[in-house]
Amino acid sequence: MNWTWFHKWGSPKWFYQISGRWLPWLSAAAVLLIATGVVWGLAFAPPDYQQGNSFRIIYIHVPAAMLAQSCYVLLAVAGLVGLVWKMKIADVALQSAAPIGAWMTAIALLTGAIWGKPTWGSWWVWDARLTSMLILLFLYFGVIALGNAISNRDSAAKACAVLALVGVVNIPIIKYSVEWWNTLHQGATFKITERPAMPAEMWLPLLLMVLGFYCFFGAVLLMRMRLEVLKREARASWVKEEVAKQIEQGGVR
Amino acid sequence: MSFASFSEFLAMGHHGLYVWTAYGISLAVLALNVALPLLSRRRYLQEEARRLRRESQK
Amino acid sequence: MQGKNLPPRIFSPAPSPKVSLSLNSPLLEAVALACERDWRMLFERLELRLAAGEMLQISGPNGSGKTSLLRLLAGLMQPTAGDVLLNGQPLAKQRAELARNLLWIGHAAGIKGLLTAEENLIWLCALHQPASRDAIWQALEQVGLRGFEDVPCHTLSAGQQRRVALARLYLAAPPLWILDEPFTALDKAGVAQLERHLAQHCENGGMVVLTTHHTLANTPDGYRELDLGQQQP
Amino acid sequence: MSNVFTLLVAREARLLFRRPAELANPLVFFAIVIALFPLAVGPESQLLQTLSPGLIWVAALLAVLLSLDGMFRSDFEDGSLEQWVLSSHPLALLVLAKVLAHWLFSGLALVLLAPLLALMLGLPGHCIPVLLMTLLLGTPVLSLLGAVGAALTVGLKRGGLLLALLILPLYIPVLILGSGALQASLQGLPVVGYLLWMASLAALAVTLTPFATAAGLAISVGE
Repeated sequence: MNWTWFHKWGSPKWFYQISGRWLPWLSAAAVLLIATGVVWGLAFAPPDYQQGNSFRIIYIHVPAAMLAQSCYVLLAVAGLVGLVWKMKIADVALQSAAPIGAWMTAIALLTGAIWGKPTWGSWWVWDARLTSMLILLFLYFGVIALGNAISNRDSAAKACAVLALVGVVNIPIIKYSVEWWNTLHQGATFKITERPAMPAEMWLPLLLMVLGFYCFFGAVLLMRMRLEVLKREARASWVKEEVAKQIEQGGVR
Repeated sequence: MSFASFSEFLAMGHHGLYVWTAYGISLAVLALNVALPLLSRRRYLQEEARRLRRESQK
Repeated sequence: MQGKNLPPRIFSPAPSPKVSLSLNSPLLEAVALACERDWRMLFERLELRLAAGEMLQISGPNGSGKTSLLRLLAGLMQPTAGDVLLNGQPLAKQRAELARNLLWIGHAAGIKGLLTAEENLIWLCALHQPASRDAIWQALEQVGLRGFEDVPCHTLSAGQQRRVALARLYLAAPPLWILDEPFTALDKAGVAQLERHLAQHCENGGMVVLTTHHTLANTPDGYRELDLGQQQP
Repeated sequence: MSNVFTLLVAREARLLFRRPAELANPLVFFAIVIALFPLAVGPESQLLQTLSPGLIWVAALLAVLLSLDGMFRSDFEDGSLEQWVLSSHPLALLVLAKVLAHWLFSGLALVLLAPLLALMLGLPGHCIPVLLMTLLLGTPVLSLLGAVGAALTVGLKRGGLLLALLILPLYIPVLILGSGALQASLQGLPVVGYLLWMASLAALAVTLTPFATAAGLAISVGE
């Protein structure tokens, strides 16, 4: 049995079938969790005694920021798997996840800026967290731009993998150096996330939102990956059947 | 419920503008993220359908 | 009947008596090789074996994947499907073994215009197989570059620059040569000399894989041609 | 093996000295960028002195970046990289030699030019040793990290801008530490901590980036 052959051609079909079964459940969980979290966070959670109601923005900001960071780690892990074990599905995951991660970073930055206006009095403060987020956005742009610039898709995936690995080693260094820089220059005193002892009715909706965002990420990632698998494996007979079935079902002309 | 009335809920204690824009933009971005793969899937299937028709005519 | 469907293959080689030799112990093998570039399949299910004493000329129209095939065989590129085997083992796992056995001269031969012929060769030898300075001068003499040893290569003609690269074939060289368009820019005498040298290398048990558009006048016994133009599915 | 290393450094040195303009260009660029700042923010010496650590480091960063685009380009175009990849010597070692040569002849010149420009910006003399130390520790990291980006973009038609996009975010720690050290010395604060951090960054870069660069080159050659 030749295992490289197994990895190269065996996995996509398996992935497509399994992911097709997961996708509805993930989507339902995402909608349910995010809807509950939003209503709870907006209407039922008590206001913060210092920031009033503007603190409700953290129910979006924190999950987006967490997701943005873990998504970059996912890029690096997928890159490593793709480089070392030559798993094609990892290449697909890497390139499908990068745009979602960039969007999440953008959400975190935007909500951070909007939160900053009532809290700090200006739209943008060079706060350590926000600055790291901005740099993370640039790192995402780099991966996306490199992937688009290389026409050969195997090379593009490998190049992005190397870049993501270099980036993920750099991220902690960037994070610490930016934090250090921030303390030296006495930045904003309010931190969007650091707050002492949150009561349960404050952090429970946050937990729901975090879980919801992760499910959402999983669902969108699977959607992107499934399409990419169909495109890449267009020659395989099962893909031809699947595409024909989808065309018929969707009534696409 | 931490608000007495619906108008208070909308006002968010003078921070309504910020809270609602943050939530609005974020939910729009989330919706965009769902729409993009769906649209490109649809476009791909259309292309494939056209290609299959072209090939069957030959 | 056949003539109606298939074009006659004028240059198809006569079955060589040495074919059995190639079945014995091929140094280099391609198994179900496929290469896709920019969403276009250049070739698929390509099989080839190369054993001691054989020369393989890869021909085909422009864009048929000749250079890509050479790069796959040299391990510079990864195949879309299939494997390239060296001594029966996948190429990717034995870089050092490949480096010992392979001499690769690509379309761009790795010659720096700012360096002299001698400096270029000293570096290439240090990179691959060590050679003495005398040996390098001798090789340069054999490719007709006597007196040009210490001239910067950008002042040489295109044919002379090609000769600098080809001088590596006259040094203590590994058995497998993969050459992409080695005859480019050479004059008639140079082409004839190189053909003889390649044939001799094969007679001595070496192996050559090359692409070229011209018909070889001087071929060894183990000569074969692979036409990628006719390999289309 | 070490023989190949020294040979490659010598070869690169020879190549650079036969086309000295390529060495000079980043230096001239460095000087021009520094000269632009007083023209943009005004000649007031107190302001320039406060800004000088940041200005010097940003200009140095851009100058190194500019010199990086061509780092592997000619080797890629004339087929040298194919020979490197197929050699029995570890590609990471060859990369390290190449980057070392690049730094010795372009980074080091930058380090030597910097004090002159720093004095023009009004940086006091007692800060010059700190400036030299930070640049000596920081520019190798810039070259090593930049080599990764240069390797990944070498096969692309317009790789220069993309290279900047890929690499500049990764330069941020060096920028923060380098200009931070200078600012500290400007205020008479200790700088040893900064220098130690920069030294460890340099050590990390020397050990890790050659492998990433080698992988990048193999990918670009195999495209």
